[in-house]
Amino acid sequence: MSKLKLSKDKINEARNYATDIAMQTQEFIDVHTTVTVERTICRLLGIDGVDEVEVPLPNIIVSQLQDSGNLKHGVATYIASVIKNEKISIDDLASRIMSNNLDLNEYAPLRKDEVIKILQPYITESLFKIKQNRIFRENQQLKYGRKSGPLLYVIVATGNIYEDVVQAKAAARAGADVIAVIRTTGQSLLDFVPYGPTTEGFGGTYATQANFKIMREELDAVGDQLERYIMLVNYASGLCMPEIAAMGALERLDMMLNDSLYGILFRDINMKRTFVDQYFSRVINAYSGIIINTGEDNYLTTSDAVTEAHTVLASQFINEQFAHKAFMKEELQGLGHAFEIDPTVENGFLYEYSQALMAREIFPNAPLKYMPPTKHMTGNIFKGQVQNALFNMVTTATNQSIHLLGMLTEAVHTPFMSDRYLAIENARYINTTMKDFGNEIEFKKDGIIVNRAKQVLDDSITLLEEITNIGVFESLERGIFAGIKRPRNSGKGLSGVFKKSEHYINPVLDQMIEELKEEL
Amino acid sequence: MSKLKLSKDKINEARNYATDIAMQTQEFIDVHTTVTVERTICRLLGIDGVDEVEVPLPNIIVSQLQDSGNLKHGVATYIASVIKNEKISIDDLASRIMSNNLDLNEYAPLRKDEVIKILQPYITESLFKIKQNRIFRENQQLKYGRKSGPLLYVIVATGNIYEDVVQAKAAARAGADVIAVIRTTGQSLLDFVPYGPTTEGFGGTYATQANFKIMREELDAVGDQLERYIMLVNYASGLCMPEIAAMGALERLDMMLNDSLYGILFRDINMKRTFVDQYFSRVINAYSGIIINTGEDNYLTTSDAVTEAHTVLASQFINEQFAHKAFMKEELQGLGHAFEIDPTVENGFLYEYSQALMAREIFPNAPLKYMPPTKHMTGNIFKGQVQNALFNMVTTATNQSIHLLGMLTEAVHTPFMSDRYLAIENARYINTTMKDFGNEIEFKKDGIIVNRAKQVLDDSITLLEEITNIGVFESLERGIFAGIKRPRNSGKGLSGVFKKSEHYINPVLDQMIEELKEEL
Amino acid sequence: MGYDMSSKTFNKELDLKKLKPYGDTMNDGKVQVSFTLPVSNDEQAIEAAKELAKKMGVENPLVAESIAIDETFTMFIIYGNLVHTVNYDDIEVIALENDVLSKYEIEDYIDENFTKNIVVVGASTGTDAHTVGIDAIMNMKGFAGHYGIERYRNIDAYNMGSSVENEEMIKKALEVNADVLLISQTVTQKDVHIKNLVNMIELLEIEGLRDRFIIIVGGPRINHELAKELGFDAGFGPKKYAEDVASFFIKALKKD
Amino acid sequence: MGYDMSSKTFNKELDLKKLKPYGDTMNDGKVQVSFTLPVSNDEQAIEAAKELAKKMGVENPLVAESIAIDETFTMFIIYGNLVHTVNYDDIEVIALENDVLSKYEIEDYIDENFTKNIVVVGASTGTDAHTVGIDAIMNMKGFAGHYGIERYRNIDAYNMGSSVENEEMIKKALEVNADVLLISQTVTQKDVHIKNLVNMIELLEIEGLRDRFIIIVGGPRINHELAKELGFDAGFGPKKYAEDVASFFIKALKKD
Ligand code: B12
Ligand code: B12
Ligand SMILES: Cc1ncc(COP(=O)(O)O)c(C=O)c1O
Ligand SMILES: Cc1ncc(COP(=O)(O)O)c(C=O)c1O
Repeated sequence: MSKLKLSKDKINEARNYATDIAMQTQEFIDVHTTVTVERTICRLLGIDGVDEVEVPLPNIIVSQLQDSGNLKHGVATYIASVIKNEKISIDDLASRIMSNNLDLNEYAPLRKDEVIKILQPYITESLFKIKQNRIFRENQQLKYGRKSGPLLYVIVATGNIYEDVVQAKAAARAGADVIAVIRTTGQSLLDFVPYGPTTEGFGGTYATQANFKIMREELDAVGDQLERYIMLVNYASGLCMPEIAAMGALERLDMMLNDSLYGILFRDINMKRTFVDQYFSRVINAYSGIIINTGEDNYLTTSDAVTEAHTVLASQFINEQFAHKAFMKEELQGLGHAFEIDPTVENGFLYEYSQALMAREIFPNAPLKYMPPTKHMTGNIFKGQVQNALFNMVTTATNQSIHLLGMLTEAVHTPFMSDRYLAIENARYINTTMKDFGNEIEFKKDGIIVNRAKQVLDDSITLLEEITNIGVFESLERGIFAGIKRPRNSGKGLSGVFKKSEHYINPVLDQMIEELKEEL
Repeated sequence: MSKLKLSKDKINEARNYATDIAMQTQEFIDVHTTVTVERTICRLLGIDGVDEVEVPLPNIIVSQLQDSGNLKHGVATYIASVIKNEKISIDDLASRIMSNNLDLNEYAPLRKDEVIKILQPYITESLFKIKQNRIFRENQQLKYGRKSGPLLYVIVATGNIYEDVVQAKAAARAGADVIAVIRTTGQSLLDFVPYGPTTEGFGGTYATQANFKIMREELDAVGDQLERYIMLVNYASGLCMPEIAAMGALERLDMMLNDSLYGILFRDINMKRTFVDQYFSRVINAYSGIIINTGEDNYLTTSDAVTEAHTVLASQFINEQFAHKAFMKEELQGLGHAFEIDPTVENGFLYEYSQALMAREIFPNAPLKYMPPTKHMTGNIFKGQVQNALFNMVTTATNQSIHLLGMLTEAVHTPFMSDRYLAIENARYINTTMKDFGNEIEFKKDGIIVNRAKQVLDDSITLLEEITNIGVFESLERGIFAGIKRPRNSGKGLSGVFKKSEHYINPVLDQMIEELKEEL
Repeated sequence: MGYDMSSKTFNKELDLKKLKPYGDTMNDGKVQVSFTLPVSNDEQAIEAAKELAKKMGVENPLVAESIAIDETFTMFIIYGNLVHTVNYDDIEVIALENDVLSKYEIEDYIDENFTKNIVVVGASTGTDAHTVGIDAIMNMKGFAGHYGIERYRNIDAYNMGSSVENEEMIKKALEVNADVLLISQTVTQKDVHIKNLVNMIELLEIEGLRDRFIIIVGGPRINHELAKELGFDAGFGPKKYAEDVASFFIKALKKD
Repeated sequence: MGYDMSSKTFNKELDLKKLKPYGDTMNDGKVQVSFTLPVSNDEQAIEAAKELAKKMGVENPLVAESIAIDETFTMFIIYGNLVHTVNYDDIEVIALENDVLSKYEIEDYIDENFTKNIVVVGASTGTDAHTVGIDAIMNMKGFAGHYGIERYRNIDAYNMGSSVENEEMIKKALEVNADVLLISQTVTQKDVHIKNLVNMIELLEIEGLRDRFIIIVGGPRINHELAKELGFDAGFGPKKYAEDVASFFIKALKKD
């Protein structure tokens, strides 16, 4: 029953527009591939490692094909061809690449069924590993039980994976359910994934498979101590979306930030590139049972949270359909939004409450990701505690799923261990003392809260209709989200996008989809 | 309309018991007087000042009669007799007392009508002054407008009246509406009122008429600057209730802590003494348009706020009837309660909300005084900010009238200027961002909040019935409030209670009552 | 301000001889400071605040916020790196070694080791009117989910309440033949608690009664070291409950 | 702890040569400090925290709370009296003298003093991707109730957005014949903003363009003194709006 008395018809109307928008975009996606998509295939076939100058093997392989204009056929067919012709294993192939002894361009593409046959063992191995991870996660969650209220989510960001571990374990012991390792500034613009354990990052720690593994093991250990399954998060969005998604799948991450719109708007990544990348990355996330986190919250750091609230909702509708296209269940769609209204706005709290509850009602099965105040946080840490408290209240009362904890020092520095502790304490206190508050209350008919939700929904429909008419590409060019305009042929990574040839095949994607379809 | 769906019949039932209880007590009050009641009469006839060893003249006069066993006739008749026989003014009388040249016992009591006639000019002068103060206050409030939401109330407690002024003005500029000057520890147990401006107190500043005047003038000045009327508070409760009430009336205080039950339970003042004192003090407060603040909040610092909530409500009912007996309008009955539930209690916030709203609904016209968390405040000032934030939310959402601001340093020290600023900031933020929240929400039928209020009301009825049956005196002996037992013939100040003779007259009280009756 | 991007060149090993505050990296020395200066909120004031922070040993002080709390009063919130260290190994404190049992274990222990019930007298003494602390320890209902010793099957507890004079308490203790005295002190202004506690021990010594009882003091500002210094058998601070003190006194009584 | 009951014997006169923190009495020196130590929460840790506070010059340190934030990490919240003072009169800072006009006054001023519209180019420069600050100053809709300069009748404003290279900005400025450049810098890690700002001035000087524009920088960690040092005409920090900067540049242009 809707507390906000939202019209089902209107919700359906919005959803239909969004479906249309996603479909239009998918038409583009389906006929394109990118360098990182191809590198992901390499990785999921078991190719990993870097050469002496730290260039990852998947990059070397894909560059060969890219340079010669052959990437349009996809990397899979060439790898299969090498294996067939040379009668070697993938590992051998990798060593030859490493010693600069192999040019894939010299091998003729194969027929699709042949490619599949040859690569099947490698694919099976990877996918088996991923499925094992998924089962392990599910078993742990069964064993320790799933938490009912919002999951307490905190970040660590020391730049050093080993120091991150210290922080993460302290946070878990203090009550955190989810640990996100913030990525070093700029990584999202790297067109490769760094390798190995790292100890020097800028405002965050490099996302590498080794770092994922280190943190995963430590969180499993502390989780067993605490008899809770501690979730691990990292970032897919950026120029390597599907590669990082694959790494997350292999190392049993539990959530990944995954949003092409974020990359386009806030990192100036080319939209064609990242739409294509996002699709594969979401299929991988879906296949691995990893919850995605979308980035609508960021809009409100640039635009006004009162007047632009409907853009968040519209984007959530679109992201939902993008996720559906990637065969992702609602239970994995961590749509983002945020508590970012200026504290001096009269009744601002009511608008926040309304927006959060609206998201909850419109996406009842989605593990909504709710972000704390950041833009209006100041160096006044004492006031910051209160801003975070109000945010925590809305979170618990509207039953958000993923509760990103606000730090009293948001405007000062990356969290100290004590800042994180105080944030967890703040949230736990409110979750306890207000446990059933959300269930207890109802809203005045035609009151501020009810009307606000209605208005935001109406506005989002108008916007979605417009986007449907002009398409996502055009919409982004016009600056519809967060007031940021992005031309379709500018931005980072455009040169890594290719139209697929008719021989193109991505056997990993195909198999994942096949299995996912069965599940749905 | 009751959001809590409280039964009107039950509320009436409770109120009827309380009326009965107050009536029983009033029977005792009406036939007794006390040393401070008589000293108050002196003060309101214009007798002030201290002798060379700092003993106030009213004390000297009353002691003369007390020592000789004549106090039962009241001081008024003796003063009138002196004036008549010596043909001197009150001022002359005062100087003769000062120079130890007068024994009131030597003058025979007069007939009541004669007493009134002789003292009328003096009474008129005092009451005129008090009425002028009341009119001035009303005019200022008309001029600057009355605030609609809760009044922000903070304390100052430096011990030095001049430093208090600095703090008070800073608080007013930061947004405080009400300033309470905390009294030095132990003053409530002094059986006299100190004299003159003071600069050394213990944990507070002496309540003296001079200090009242100094603060009043400064607050008027800053109020004119800010175009707000800044209210001033001090404490009547204690061994000098009516005297301090009279001083407050003369110096235009706007609120006074006034509660005999507080004195009995938390200061071990004898119940007979303070019931009698309270009555006169409340008549004076009523006459001066001063809002009283009762002390039910204190119960929860000793008893558990979850299990003993009904004792607060029961006491509020009794205090309401005590106030009515003193001809006090509801608009002046600042009944007290508090936010004191342990932060670790699941759904504690819901109980707080319920209790606060219940008080609001049961006493719709009373300027309820709502106290912040104190007992569960710790040295963790960051958590303290959150505790205070939740308290502020309940305050604004349930529209409490007098909003005592919680200090993040409650468990650490008397407020620094900065602590007070942060408290005001906290409250203002919440009052703005949640402005209409209380109006917006309704409660689930038979939910936790609704049921809690019903339960507390039911329990308070049971308690009030018991008190009605055994009487207030017996109830206090049994430890019904805050678990504290007080025998009726122990405690401070009992020796200052006297049964009135048939000649007894208190012409000031009589005239105030006469005028108050006309008003009602 | 912001995500910490400076490379961390200091030694990141924990060295207890040079213990330093910890922000997010060992030995980073991070501290937070706040204070108010009686001047207006402007550039000069901010500079003055930084100067003061430096005098405190805070390097690279960052004034995260300066707030005008009145026309000529400004509050500062500052972060920075402390240069000072402390030699942790050199710090000696007298801490109470106390193996805390549960209520049931305590009752069993009494059954096994004593032939009669343990008699305990408690009070908030001197002018102190705070009773919640002593009640927490003694009352039937207890506190924060810990039953008070009144509920212990084989302990006889007498709670005298607030503002109890030392003499009065001793009288009562003799009267009921107490084994243990529990004293609570909350008000610490002007060290009134110290005076009061010293007086209690003196009184007992004068009358030759010091060794007759286990004498324990507790309260929000009490710790074991202080208690021992003043001549008590033990001292208990915040977050201590009936089990803690009972575990201590049953074993202390046994030793006697 | 608690209501302050100590009699205050220190000098209570404000002496700017010996400026001290203020709690509730002039010169009481009250400060609040918090930090974490990488040790377990016990008596020894509390003592260590007090020692450190004393080294900071905090007398009578009171550990209001010690919190176990992990097994071997403890956070302390401390109050006490600072012994240090600072000579306020000796502190010199370069502050901007700016008589702030309203939007309408600024428009009138331009009408009266200039024959053409004022041309302003703004950007968040270097690698900085934060635009909210420069938007607050420039955008039509403004910020916190203050319209941005785009809305000013006789100002032509060009907002280039984020991550704008210095060269690019200069090019644009010449292209539109700008009078004023507005630069925003938010990211200050590793002093990246300093490097970037210095580079801008160097570029302008090399091309002999420094005096052609009024050049202003703003951002959360910018102040006027820093801006002047780096060779800018003015610097604006938090809580500054379009009026502030426009009031400044119209007068600066007039003087030219
Ligand atoms: C919103 C935001 C973002 C958004 C920015 C969106 C956008 N288009 O601007 C996003 C999410 C993209 C983002 C990204 C990053 N951010 Co950011 N972000 C913030 C946040 C939350 C708010 C900033 C803000 O908008 N303030 C509101 C505006 C109005 O204030 P203002 O900029 O101070 O502007 C006022 C004045 O300064 C002045 N002013 C400003 N400019 C100018 C110019 C002139 C000429 C004049 C006259 C005046 C003037 O007037 C304005 C109005 O009064 C802050 C945290 C915080 N609460 O401060 C972090 C913060 C600024 N970000 C930070 C960081 C580190 C990052 C990242 C590096 C994170 C990462 N690891 O990847 C990236 C940066 C990428 C890059 N290369 O720049 C740090 C900065 C640390 C530092 N000082 O170096 C902060 C403090 C967060 C933190 N706790 O660490 N961020
Ligand atoms: C409730 C309260 C009151 C109530 C007391 C009611 C009552 N019957 O107890 C009332 C309103 C009457 C009151 C009055 C005053 N109070 Co008072 N009060 C408080 C308050 C809010 C809570 C104290 C409390 O109950 N804590 C809960 C209990 C469970 O904690 P606890 O006492 O620490 O007990 C635990 C441990 O310490 C230990 N323990 C305690 N005793 C013992 C004994 C033994 C043997 C053992 C083993 C353990 C043990 O076990 C307990 C459970 O873990 C505090 C502020 C705060 N939040 O701390 C101020 C506070 C204690 N009061 C204070 C003051 C100053 C006063 C007054 C002087 C105010 C005035 N100006 O008049 C008067 C004192 C009158 C007097 N002569 O004592 C100051 C004390 C300052 C100081 N350190 O000297 C405080 C800190 C408030 C402040 N911010 O200034 N107060
Ligand atoms: C969806 C999404 N992806 C990624 C990021 C972080 O990306 P980057 O590493 O580029 O800062 C964010 C940050 O807010 C995000 O919301
Ligand atoms: C009703 C009432 N009167 C008086 C006081 C203060 O009295 P004293 O000065 O005795 O501390 C209080 C304090 O809480 C109170 O609630």
